[in-house]
Amino acid sequence: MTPLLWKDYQKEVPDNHYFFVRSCIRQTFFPGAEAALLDILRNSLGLDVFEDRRHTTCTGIAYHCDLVPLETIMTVIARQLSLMTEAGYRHLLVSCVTSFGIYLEMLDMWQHHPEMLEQTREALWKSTRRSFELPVALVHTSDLVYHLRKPIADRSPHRLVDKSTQRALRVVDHVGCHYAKIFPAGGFGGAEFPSVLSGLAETFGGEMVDYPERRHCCGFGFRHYLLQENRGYSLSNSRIKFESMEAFAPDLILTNCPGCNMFLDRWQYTLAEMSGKTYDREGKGIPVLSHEELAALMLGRDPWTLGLQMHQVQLEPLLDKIGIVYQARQKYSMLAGAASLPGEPSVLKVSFQ
Amino acid sequence: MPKPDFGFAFAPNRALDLSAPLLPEVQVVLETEPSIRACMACGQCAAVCTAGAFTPLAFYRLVLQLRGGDVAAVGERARHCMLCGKCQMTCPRGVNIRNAVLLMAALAPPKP
Amino acid sequence: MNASEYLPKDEVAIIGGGPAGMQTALALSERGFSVRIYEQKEQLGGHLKGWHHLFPHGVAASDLLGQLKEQVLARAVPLHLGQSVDRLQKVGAGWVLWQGERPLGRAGVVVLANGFALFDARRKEEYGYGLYPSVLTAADLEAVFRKEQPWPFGSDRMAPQVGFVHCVGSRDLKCGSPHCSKLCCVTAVKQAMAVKSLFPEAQVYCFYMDLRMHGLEYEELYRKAQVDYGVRFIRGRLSEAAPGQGKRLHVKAEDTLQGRPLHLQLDMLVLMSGMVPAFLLEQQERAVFLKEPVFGSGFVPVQGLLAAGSVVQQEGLFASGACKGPATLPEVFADAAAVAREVEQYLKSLKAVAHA
Amino acid sequence: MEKSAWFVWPFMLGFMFALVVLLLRYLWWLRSLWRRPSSRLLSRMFSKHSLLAVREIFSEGLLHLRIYKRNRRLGFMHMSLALGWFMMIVGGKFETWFHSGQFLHGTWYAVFFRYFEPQTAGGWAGTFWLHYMDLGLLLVLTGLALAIMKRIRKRILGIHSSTRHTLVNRVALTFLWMIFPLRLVAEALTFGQHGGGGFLTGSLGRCCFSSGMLAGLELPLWWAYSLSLGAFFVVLPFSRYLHIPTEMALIFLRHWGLRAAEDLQPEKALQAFEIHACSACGLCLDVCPAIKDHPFQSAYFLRALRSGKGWESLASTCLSCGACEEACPINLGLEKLRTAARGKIHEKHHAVYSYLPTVAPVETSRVDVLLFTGCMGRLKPATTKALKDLFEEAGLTWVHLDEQESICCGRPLSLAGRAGEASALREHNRNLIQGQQARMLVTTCPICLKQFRDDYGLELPVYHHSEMLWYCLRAGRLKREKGTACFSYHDPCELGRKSACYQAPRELLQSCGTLLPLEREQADALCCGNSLGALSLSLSERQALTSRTLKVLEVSGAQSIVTSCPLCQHNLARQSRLPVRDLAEVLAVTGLPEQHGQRTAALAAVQEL
Repeated sequence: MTPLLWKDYQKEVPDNHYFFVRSCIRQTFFPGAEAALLDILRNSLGLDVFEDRRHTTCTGIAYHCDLVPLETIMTVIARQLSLMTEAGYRHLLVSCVTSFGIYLEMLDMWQHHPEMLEQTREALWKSTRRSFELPVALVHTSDLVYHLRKPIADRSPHRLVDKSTQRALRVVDHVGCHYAKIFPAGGFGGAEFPSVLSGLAETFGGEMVDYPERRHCCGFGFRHYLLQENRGYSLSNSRIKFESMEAFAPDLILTNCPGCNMFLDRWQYTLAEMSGKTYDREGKGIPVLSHEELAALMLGRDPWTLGLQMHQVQLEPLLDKIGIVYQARQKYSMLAGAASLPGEPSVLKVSFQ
Repeated sequence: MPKPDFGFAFAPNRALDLSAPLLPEVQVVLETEPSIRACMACGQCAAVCTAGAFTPLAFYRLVLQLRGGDVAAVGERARHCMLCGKCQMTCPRGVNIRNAVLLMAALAPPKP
Repeated sequence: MNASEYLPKDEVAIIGGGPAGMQTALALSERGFSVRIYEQKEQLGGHLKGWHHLFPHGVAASDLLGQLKEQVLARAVPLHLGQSVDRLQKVGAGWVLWQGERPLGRAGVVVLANGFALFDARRKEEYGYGLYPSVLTAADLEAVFRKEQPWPFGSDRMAPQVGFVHCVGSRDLKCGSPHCSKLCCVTAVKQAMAVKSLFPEAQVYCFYMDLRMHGLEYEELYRKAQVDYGVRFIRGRLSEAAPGQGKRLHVKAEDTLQGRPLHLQLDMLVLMSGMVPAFLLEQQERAVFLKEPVFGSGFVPVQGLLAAGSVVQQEGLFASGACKGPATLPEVFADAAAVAREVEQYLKSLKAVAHA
Repeated sequence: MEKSAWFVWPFMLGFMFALVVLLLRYLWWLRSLWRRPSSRLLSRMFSKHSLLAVREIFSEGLLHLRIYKRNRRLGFMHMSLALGWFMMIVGGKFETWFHSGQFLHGTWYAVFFRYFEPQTAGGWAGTFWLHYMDLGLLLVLTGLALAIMKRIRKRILGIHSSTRHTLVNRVALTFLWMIFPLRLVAEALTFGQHGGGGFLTGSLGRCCFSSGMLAGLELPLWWAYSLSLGAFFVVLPFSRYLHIPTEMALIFLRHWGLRAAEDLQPEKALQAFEIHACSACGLCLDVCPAIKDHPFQSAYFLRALRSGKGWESLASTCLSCGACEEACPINLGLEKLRTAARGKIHEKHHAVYSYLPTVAPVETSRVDVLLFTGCMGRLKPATTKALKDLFEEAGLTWVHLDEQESICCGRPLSLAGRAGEASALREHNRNLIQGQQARMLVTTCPICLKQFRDDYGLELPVYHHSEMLWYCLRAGRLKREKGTACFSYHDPCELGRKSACYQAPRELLQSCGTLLPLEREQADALCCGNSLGALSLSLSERQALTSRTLKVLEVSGAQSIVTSCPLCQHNLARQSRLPVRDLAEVLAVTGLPEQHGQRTAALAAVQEL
């Protein structure tokens, strides 16, 4: 009965009219990415994506660290929804996989415990005099990019192919745990057969690699990372993933969660410092891109405007393979004038031109 | 550039990689004392072990670890054995445990 | 005198009056052959006499035995009780049965159905059988169930601690029995459940190496023992039994799944003695000797894969039931039917030759 | 010396060669002593010890009395070869002295004396020397005939197996066998041509070689004699015949107080002499319990050590039962050599016992007996229980030292050649024992017994329980009535051969029943197959040995097999058809009459279940 199962994991994604909420980590570590995504959606594809500047963090990080009680996070989520209701939208577009998981969880809880929903309405009313409606559709930005992959690919001047050899680039994907492991029906392909990233990469002509530890956690794990004593545990988990993908010599790691994007990128540096090992053949590390970064690059956006200089593993080798032309000198020239060059790692190879 | 101190470290991978070939030193042990292969991990050896009353020595676990390639740990642990032979007397599969332990103990790095 | 003419060709002698012997006798008798049973004890039944109830359904052993005996009596199968055959002499196409220097009878075909013996648990001295009264074998426990023997702990004990040791004298090269006796696992489960039903407060432990629940509904029984009866299964071998507090036994074992040694005070320790050959078949050209088994000697060998019970290199000699290796009662009954068919074919082929 | 003497050169060259090589090899072996002479050695050198050594060389090197005691025919063979040759060497010296009046001559002069002086007459004394030399030759020739017979049919000499030789040894053997027949023929021809001679050579010469036609053969025959002698001497230092001079050197070195090293050094000091002193007489073969299955007997083991190849497997499969050492006519330290070899194989093994708990000193009242049952004792609860019952009966107080937890005595490590590693275990047990006040230490395990006695340096006496029970019986503390039971007794290697305890168990058994004589017992007893000495012997090989031992023990009339070692009992009991019990169990069960009845009834009740 496999087809039925697959049907369960197909997701309805509305074509237009979204209320957008941002991701804390993406904002902080990859600030260009969200701007690029909004620019693509609004200007390249002409969608109506509304953003209310009054929205806040979903408190997901604190929630997963057991720092925020359930009532608080429910009220915060309710406030976001009230902003959406106030703006007249019914489709919520979430930029962060953890936030996405939080929204799914709260909606699920309210569905099974209507009294909690009532309590939340009351708490929100008492604290802010606001009321809210539940969203009709809850969509992660990777869902939307996946949904729009064909129009994006049609507009794209590039393909995920080595320009000099015409070899399809090998892509390993990492779908964040909270995307579909908690609520498999909430994402494309569920937890077992995640297709949200692989479908995107294949549309661009890349070759997907189903490596053994594909479904393993990136190692973030919130409280595991956030307490320094536990950080080795986080790192060990990331290492399992890298060891597993190493044999396939991937050209690119594709992620949909900003947290995963950061960990799979930054931990390559840390592991290289600790063990002297990198997981590519040239010692430069495996480039990591999130779905919207990939879409923006494919659509010909400038890498440095996109903020790719914020990545630890340098992306120039990948850009060269795809054949994206970039201004090497522009990489570190910021709005406020040229910044000083970052320090050089002792193992991971980088080049500053 | 000196390596930074991160204040934490990664744990070695716990997964067994059975697709990797047996280490040559493990192969030597198994070929020199082929009866090790007859072990079915029933635990009789560990149950009667004289040293096992004081330290987590258990021959059947040494066999499992040896086959898993955890050579250094096997060698270190095998050195706790007193060679009294009680386990060999009761082993239902007739494993030459004393000889096996002597061979295993030689796998550990030499004593300083 | 031509000996082959003298011998009653169509007569079948069955050695052993246990379930295998009785069932083979019935199957042959139904096919119209004249059959005789030679049983060394004064009563029919073999090991079945000593069992209390049977796995997996808990049928009373005496009921089954009663039914079998009734059928044997109804068929008027001649019984030679208290007669122990120790030598079979080949004369012409048939056999002469001997007890020492005394001929017991003649037959065209002999079916061996002397079954198995239970491993002598005293050979594993470290378990203290014969030394501590609270150490029993599975057969002893059946006798306790049948109220022929008292419980080894006082009647004041409402919550006895009971341990079962699997594979005693099975899968043990040192004891000369490398084979798996295959039904001790389910017997232990059955007995553990029986103990739990008699003493609901009891703590029952099974110490096993592997659990081999090969038969129909055995796995279900195992699950039932775990879930409904709360029997605790511990993967690990017992090292030794020593006197503990009061009348209790102190046992040590290794819990191999936890990788840790464990200690336990027990009121009763039951050893699941394995099935070993009851006799040794020493084949010579014109005679077959049924001898006391020696160290490491095997069960009765049968020819190839297709034969159910034709004994290797002995024309007109068949074997039925557990003398060929550990077998459950249903297996013994199925085997008896197969052996009977083979005996029939053999006798028909003899007739065909005689006519030709 | 008018005659041509060129033919003496092959002998002389060979002899000188052997002498030089021997000297060099011995000096090399003794290099450490050469550099640092021990005062003990020097002081013993010029004392009665040298005389004792000479006596032993006489009794063992020449007369071979120990071989003779074990096997008369074989002993006679060795004796006639060695003594005959010795007689001729000594006699030759005296004869030439007597005839020429001067003592010093070239070595060849005595060897070929008959050629140079065929007609020497010297009255009755001259005749004596002629007959004396012939007697020596006859003795050697008799030995040679026996040796040839042994090669063809060894049963004639009362042995079942003889060593298989390497090529060098066969070459040496051929030359050795040629020497004396050639000498006989050469001398007989010379006497036949020139007259004279003793009862053997003279008579042979007169009857067969007096024809003038044979005169031309005289010189070639002496050439052949000299050549075979010379060739033998050239091969000697590289063949097993090196044992002839080496055995003598070994006897001296031993008497001068040199001891074999604990670790394997096959080219150094006493060990080198021991390894090269083996004549491969084959006595170790016949007594070995594994002779039909494994070629690890000492003769082969020493040969492998000499060649430096293949000794590892021979050392680790051997049972170390001690039967070969017991039989060895030159008392080689074979067990020590074997454990040294095992230690060499496993030199990378380093034990770590830092986990052992420290022994807290205990204040206890004085008891009669400290009981130590050892590792194996834990698997034999019946023995321990029986022994405690017997203590009660004899009115003895005791403390069971290792009732709660036991630590290995260390002997299994020693048997594996890692004696040094066992020091932590010995230390632990020593503390445990010394903390107690007792009259004696009793062990139920002969392996522990040997270790406690030899290596612990304890102040209190150590007994095996069989010895201790025997003392109780003799002191009247235990009383037994002779019953109808018939036993066969298995001598454990570690108790019998290694600890020389044969009498105590026998008298104990005879006190309560009948002890049956066995085909092989006491010092000749077979190993049960479960010895801790063997490291790499497989289970099936062990079980084959056990069945062989059981065949000896299952004599007709025996109702049970009795032994006094937990290992032997465990091993025999699993394979035996007869019940196998420990001595203590037998004694406890066959206790006082009323107890006897109760116990057998109780046992019978349990067995009937």
